[in-house]
Amino acid sequence: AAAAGCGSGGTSQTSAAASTTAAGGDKNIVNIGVTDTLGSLNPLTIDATEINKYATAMMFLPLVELNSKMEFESALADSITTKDNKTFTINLNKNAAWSDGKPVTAEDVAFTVLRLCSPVIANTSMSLSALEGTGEDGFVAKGASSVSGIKVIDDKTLTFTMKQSMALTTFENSYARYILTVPKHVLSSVTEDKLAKYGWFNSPTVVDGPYIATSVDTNHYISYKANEKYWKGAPKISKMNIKIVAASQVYAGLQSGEIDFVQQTMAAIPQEDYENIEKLGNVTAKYGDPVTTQSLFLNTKTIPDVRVRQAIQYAIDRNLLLKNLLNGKGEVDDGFLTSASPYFDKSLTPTAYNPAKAKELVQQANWDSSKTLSFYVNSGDSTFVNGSSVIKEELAQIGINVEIRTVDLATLMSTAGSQKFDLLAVQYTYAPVDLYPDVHWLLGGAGSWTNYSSKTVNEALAKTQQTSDKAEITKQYLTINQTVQKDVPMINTYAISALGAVSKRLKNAEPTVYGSFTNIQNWEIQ
Amino acid sequence: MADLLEVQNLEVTFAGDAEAVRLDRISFSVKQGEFLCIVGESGCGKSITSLAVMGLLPANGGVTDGKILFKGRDLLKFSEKELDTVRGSELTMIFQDALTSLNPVFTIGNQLIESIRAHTRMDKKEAWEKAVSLLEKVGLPQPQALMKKYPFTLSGGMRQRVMIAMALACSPKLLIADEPTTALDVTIQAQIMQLLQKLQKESGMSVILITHDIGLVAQMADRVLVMYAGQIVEEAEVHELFHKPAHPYTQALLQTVPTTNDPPERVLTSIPGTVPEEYQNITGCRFADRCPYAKETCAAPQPLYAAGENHWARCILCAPEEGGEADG
Amino acid sequence: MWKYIVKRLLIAVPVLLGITIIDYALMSLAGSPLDMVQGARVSQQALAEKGAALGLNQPVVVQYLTWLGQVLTGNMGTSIKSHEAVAVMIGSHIGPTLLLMGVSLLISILIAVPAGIYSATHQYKKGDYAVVGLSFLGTSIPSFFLALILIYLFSVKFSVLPSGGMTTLGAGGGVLDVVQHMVLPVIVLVVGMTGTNIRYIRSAVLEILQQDYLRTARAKGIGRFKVINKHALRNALIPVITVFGMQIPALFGGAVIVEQVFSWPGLGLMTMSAITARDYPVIMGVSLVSAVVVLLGNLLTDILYAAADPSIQYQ
Amino acid sequence: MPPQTHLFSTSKEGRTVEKQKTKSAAGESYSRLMWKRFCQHRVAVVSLAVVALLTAAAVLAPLIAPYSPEAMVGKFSAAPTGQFLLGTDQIGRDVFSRMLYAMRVSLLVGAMATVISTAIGVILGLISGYFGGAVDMVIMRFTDMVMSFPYILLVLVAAAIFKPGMWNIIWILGLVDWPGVARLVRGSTLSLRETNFVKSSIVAGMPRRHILFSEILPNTVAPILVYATSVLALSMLDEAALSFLGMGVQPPDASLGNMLNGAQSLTVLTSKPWLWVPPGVMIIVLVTAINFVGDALRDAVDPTAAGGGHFALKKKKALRKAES
Amino acid sequence: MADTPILKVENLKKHYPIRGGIVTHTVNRVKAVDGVSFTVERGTTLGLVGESGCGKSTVGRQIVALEKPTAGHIWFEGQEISDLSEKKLRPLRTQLQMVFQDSYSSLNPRKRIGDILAKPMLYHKLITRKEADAEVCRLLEMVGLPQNSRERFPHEFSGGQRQRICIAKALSLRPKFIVCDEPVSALDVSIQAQILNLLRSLQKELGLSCLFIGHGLGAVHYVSDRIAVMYLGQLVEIADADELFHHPAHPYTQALCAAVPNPDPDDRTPVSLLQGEAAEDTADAQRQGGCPFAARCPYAKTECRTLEIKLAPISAGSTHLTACPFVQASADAAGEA
Ligand SMILES: Nc1ncnc2c1ncn2[C@@H]1O[C@H](COP(=O)(O)OP(=O)(O)OP(=O)(O)O)[C@@H](O)[C@H]1O
Ligand SMILES: Nc1ncnc2c1ncn2[C@@H]1O[C@H](COP(=O)(O)OP(=O)(O)OP(=O)(O)O)[C@@H](O)[C@H]1O
Ligand SMILES: [Mg+2]
Ligand SMILES: [Mg+2]
Repeated sequence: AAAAGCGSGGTSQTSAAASTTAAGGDKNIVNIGVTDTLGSLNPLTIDATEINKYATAMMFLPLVELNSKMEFESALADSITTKDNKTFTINLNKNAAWSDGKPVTAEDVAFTVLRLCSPVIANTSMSLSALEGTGEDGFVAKGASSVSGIKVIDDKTLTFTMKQSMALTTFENSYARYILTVPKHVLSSVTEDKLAKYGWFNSPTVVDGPYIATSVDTNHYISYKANEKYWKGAPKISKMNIKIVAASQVYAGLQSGEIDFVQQTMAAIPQEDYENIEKLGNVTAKYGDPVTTQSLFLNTKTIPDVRVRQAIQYAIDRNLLLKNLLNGKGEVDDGFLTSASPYFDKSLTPTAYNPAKAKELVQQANWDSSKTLSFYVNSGDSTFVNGSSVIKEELAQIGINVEIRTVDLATLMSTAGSQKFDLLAVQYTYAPVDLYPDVHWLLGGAGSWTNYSSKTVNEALAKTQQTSDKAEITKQYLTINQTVQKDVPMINTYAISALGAVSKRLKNAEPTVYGSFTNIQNWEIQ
Repeated sequence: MADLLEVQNLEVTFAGDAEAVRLDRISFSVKQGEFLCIVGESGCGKSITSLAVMGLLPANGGVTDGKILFKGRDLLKFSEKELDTVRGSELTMIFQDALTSLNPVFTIGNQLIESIRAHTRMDKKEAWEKAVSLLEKVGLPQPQALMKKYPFTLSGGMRQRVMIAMALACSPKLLIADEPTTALDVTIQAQIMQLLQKLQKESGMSVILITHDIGLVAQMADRVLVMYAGQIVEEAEVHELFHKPAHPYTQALLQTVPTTNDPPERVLTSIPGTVPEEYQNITGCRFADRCPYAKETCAAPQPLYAAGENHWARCILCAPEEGGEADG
Repeated sequence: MWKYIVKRLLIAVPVLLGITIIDYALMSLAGSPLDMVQGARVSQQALAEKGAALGLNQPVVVQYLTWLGQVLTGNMGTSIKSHEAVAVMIGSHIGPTLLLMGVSLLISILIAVPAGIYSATHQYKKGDYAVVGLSFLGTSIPSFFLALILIYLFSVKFSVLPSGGMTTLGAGGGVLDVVQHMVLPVIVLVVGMTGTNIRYIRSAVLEILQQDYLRTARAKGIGRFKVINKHALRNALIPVITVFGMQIPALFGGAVIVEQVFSWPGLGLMTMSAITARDYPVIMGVSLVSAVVVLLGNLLTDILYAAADPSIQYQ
Repeated sequence: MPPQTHLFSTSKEGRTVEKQKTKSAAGESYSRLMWKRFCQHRVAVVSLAVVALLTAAAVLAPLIAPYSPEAMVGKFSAAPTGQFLLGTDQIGRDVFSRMLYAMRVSLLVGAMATVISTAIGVILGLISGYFGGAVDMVIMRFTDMVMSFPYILLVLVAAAIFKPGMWNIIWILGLVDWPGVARLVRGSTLSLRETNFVKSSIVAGMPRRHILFSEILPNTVAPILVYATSVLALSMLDEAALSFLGMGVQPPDASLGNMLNGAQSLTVLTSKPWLWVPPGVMIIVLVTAINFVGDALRDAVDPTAAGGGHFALKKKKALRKAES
Repeated sequence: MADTPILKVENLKKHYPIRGGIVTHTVNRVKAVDGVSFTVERGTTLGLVGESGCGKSTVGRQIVALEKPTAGHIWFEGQEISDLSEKKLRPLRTQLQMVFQDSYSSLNPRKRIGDILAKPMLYHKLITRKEADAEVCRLLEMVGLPQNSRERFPHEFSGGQRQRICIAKALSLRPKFIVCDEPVSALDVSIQAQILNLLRSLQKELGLSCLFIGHGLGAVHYVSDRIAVMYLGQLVEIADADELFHHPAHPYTQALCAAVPNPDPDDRTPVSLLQGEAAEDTADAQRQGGCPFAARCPYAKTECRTLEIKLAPISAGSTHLTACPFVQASADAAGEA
């Protein structure tokens, strides 16, 4: 089978090239394949999805961006500093300029933040409620002309002041990465109620990023042309497309040359195809850092006995899942961290598979074996749908009955939010550099997904926000993970090393979990 | 008069739920200008005979033996193409149900012209005029307007007359009319029968009229075939048949018809029982089990015996050696 | 005839209303669009305010009436997810869907009519069995599966056709380009539809072949060709129109899977993602438009019907 | 009233009736006749045998299947061997055993969905056709509405309201497929309402429920049966489509649809055929066979369809030969 | 009691609406039956003839209350039945029965003869379950069918046998009045005679009263005491059976009698034909009022199209009624002379 895979890869490489030319294709076009749909290209209605962020950031740069080494790299801002973990000073790049030649100024950033806080636009995903001057809902008063937490110091400098202390990485990761500055001089005349649905963003006239969208279909594709005036240098590739395709088609697209670039977090290639994509002659496959985990949440309200939760953790042979379902491309950890995170501490050994122990715990807890736990799984994640069957079997071994319910992601999310589950698994990416918001949200006591709350965890979490010392933060997260390992409100089933791929005709492009596109202007076709 | 049509030993077989010989070696002939009537009960094979002559048997049926000589040529040996040169021109047919026999989506004119042009070299205009004159000939009012109408706008009688006009389009030598008036009122029936008679007289064509109605036979026929259960049981000239019916079935048939002149005390003779459905399995006389004169010898196959001049009957009572006579 | 059309349109109004009411009721049971927005950085207060702004805190009846009022003024609302006007979204996606389905339907009928007629006129012969067998086979292959096989063969193995999309992005497009992209999805749809169509047409023609008027036509001696191709075919037009009419709803909603597999920029995928995002305005908009198209399709069928069958009068 | 004397000779009557009796004894009852006609379609008979065989295999799955369908008994994604006749799936379950159980689920889904939609359709169709007027109008408009619903919306909503699972799918398909049946039954009822036996029941003063369920309903059974076969076949395909959209039968239960859906990757397609060929072939075979059965059933039920032509032609040729 | 006719029909009308328009409403009416009056005396049979579509069956259907009349009255044994509710009608239902033309569709093909016959009797509690079998056998014997017919299905019988079953079914409820709507038209001549004989004997033996609707004039004559002739929804003539055929008074009746082919090959006198088609003129005739037959009548005068037409005795005191005023007048004149 392997030989056959190679052979077909080889033949298709030549013919793929032929078909590209046959279709009259401009060779200077690059197609990025993604498998998720887009919300919009409006930075002011930005939501939490990766595709939305990256697609928009092609045109409107964030303040900073993570690079492939998980360090923050300047985008618009040269630097972000804080002295008290409360006030953050941002220095914009001196050369940063809009495509119409006007410089990008602190006013632009302040304007953008003001609009992000607008109750009229009502962006709920990008809540700025931590920012001084906003309400609990993260909005300023209707018609406000400034946010008190934002101070424009000069043309290229401004400060953000927070209500409470916040770690610099949290600020950078949750805010600086997601505030995509828009041109005030173009948009200040547009009223707020029009701004959310402003069609201009689908083919903007003024951008500060490397590409300009020319046509958009949020469910199918985005076409860009190069911003010749890009202040970091004109992109070498004149046309760029983001193509939204079915997951099963990524492999076909790569092989036929219809897709040139696949980034790990924007496309979910079916696990089965990994091996074959690696074998393709025309693309380079690259596994990303294991940032995305298959997190299994346990509802501590419906499974209150910690022994049962522990038993579940013992009963699942995670290495078996990793080896067989992921072909070993990933890792097994406990808690929220993976080796991709700078705060990862190797000293925490993952709970080992121990069905005997699990059985014992179940017995100790006097578990009622006639009870059936509901286990919600994302129907779109075919790998874990299989994995869930394995888990069901393993739990049955220790006397816990589970009923699997596969639902679409939206239903899964609303089930999670309403805590109408006993077990629920979903792929969850904890930003390796800043886990605070997610952990805070997931273990935030009654009403959080897990209904779990622990003093130790809460204290440790708070401490992470008061320092910028890496060692200190690492220590606090270790505490959290140890507690989680013991109390088991969630199980990290496995962390996935997702596959990305890039066509061999592309130079300077490399699919990485973070920072794939920071140098997009340097991508080149050989 | 020469025989225009001569049917010899025609056998028709159907396949289906039950394999069945529905026509059992029928022989008869039609002379030039003759008016032949075929009578018999429902299901005895009258329509099958006419369809076989036309080469229009349903898909699951076929002629399995015999000859159909039309003007001396065996129609059974004709290919479908050759048949088409005869059908509709020299040999035409009117069907029982005029309601369903006209194509509902074409105008009367269209269907008439099609018939005309299928066998002549007329151009459209000539054909149109010919069609109009045909409609006139069959006594339909306002033929020009009628040409543009669709069949469903016409009454049953009018439709039947259109059918006749269509059949007459190419001056046929032989017209087969299969119960053309069964679905119509007596008053309309009378109109159509007079029309048929008139046209026959004018053109000298031969007509085969298939009917249930003894009254019609008496009024129209020159010669009569009586069919029963897939066989011809009696054949005679019309006066001969009505005055000296030889076959018990024919006798009964003539007795069963109530008329408006019947005296109140008249009691109809009814033939008990029904026509056997799977009659092909009966070896002997097929009427025997309903026949008041049935005897043992009826179980043997019966040929047609001569019962008079040009008068034949398939009954052992007419057999010469028996010499027996119908005593009823 | 105009009177008839007006009358039919008037009858369609309550049906449309009914459809939208039931749609709305069903949808409100499916959950709130805001459930999907939940996340670590989301403020609950902001969500509540957004809910209020969208009117989600009001009784369903009120929400429905508000929506209806909007629609009556020609405003179908804005998508909750993409903030685009629903009318614009539908407008830009309906074309590709209609193109794909229209072409498939057309090809399917072009295949099914002769195949059905052939099959009917050769009833119970080998050719008939072959046609019927193939048509059953066609209907029985799950479309996503066939799609995958076709992509493997034509895009991956032989690299002759693109595996998805409607145009080569950024390459200017052109008719030929669209045609190339259409081939595979059209094949999948045609294979699925044609089987059913052939069966309908076959049985319709079989029935017509038994009609007395065909016997009359044969008795005229006009030849088998004319009998079949004029008399039978003209009458078969009526059932063909019925088949056509029956497929109109499918024309609209039936291609979700095919559109998804082939990333066809049509309504299917858009509706699908609107549904998963519980994007009410879009779902309602699509439902409304699809209901309108279905009802118009029915009307069109009836008009064609009357055109084909002179005995049907507009009443 | 004393028994009457008659004008007919009873002895002769008796003779005819004797014949009638032998005829009916020879197997001419309606169902026998239908069966006979059905048997003339050889493909259909073979199809029926196939369906019966597969159904039996599905029903007897617990006895036939070598392994439990949910047990992970072998290596993951291993090719067929003597031990695992059709290989193992992505998590080491026996594909053959799973396929047997999958057929069970798929057939059950098809059958139950058909039962539900038929029941709804029959009742609405009967009421609509018999009472006519406003009732008919309302029901038919409602039918129109259901027919023009976006199918996927219904499915998703149902998935949100009910627990996902097999019964959910059965209900969804059942609730979506009935309009066809309703129209069919309505049509038959409309014409049956005008038949003399219904009229004579009215004249005899029989109650309405008798007329609806005892006079009209039995006469619509045959067309319903024919229609039901196509619904059965379609439901199985619909279940597969739902599986594709992730709303099918829930794992670890297997259905043909979700087994096939599990093979939704080009890699599986090209290098692990044992994962898709068995369910794929099975679904095609089942659907095709059921369709063939339905088609033959239609020919057998419909007296206007010329029965057994193929057979007939052969016989005719043989007859011709015998003659010459 | 003895002198109340078993059935009296007065000015019976049935207009069927033709629906249309944008908002569906009645745009026109078919006057299927338009003012028909007659009586049927106890123990007698009234024949009803006329061309197809003239409204004969509609009259029959209204008598057995399958349809409500648009106007007019029907008295059954002195009781008005035309406006009874279905509930009040039910006990009367058994007394008024109908035999339909098409015997095949008159029997539910999915039920055994035994069931078909027994069910209504059981429902009306005329018999108990135990008696059912015996009663069914008795009925079958009465119409000349063997007892084993009980277990068979309708399609196993020939047309004539089926018609007998229909008659047995009608008789099973012990009716006093039977409407026979062309019971023999669909049958073969030889079978027709069987059924006609059966009907006649049953009439005599059971003292049944009958409305016999028929096409075949001979058959109607054979079973009827009196005969009514109908044309386009109206009665044009009514008289004793022999009288009607021997002395047809109305021009339409005359044409009808003349059109019947005479089963005597020696007597081939061409009949004078009626012109035109009734169906075409229906609408016109009904719109204009006057004599419905005027358009086709060879003797029509201008006043025929406007005159109010009424059935009247052909001569004073005669039981022969006709609707043609000129015939009435001439007969009167002849009578006086
Ligand atoms: N297509 C067919 N398949 C099988 N049997 C047939 C077919 N057509 C006719 N028959 C049988 O052939 C016999 C003769 O039929 P035919 O139509 O000739 O009768 P007929 O004398 O014309 O009767 P009618 O007076 O009712 O028209 C009947 O018993 C009939 O059942
Ligand atoms: N339900 C109905 N709706 C509309 N018109 C009807 C209806 N029933 C009968 N008619 C019309 O009423 C007229 C009389 O019909 P009816 O059936 O009483 O005639 P008939 O004398 O019994 O004819 P036939 O001899 O053909 O049975 C016909 O023109 C018919 O078209
Ligand atoms: Mg016939
Ligand atoms: Mg009638």
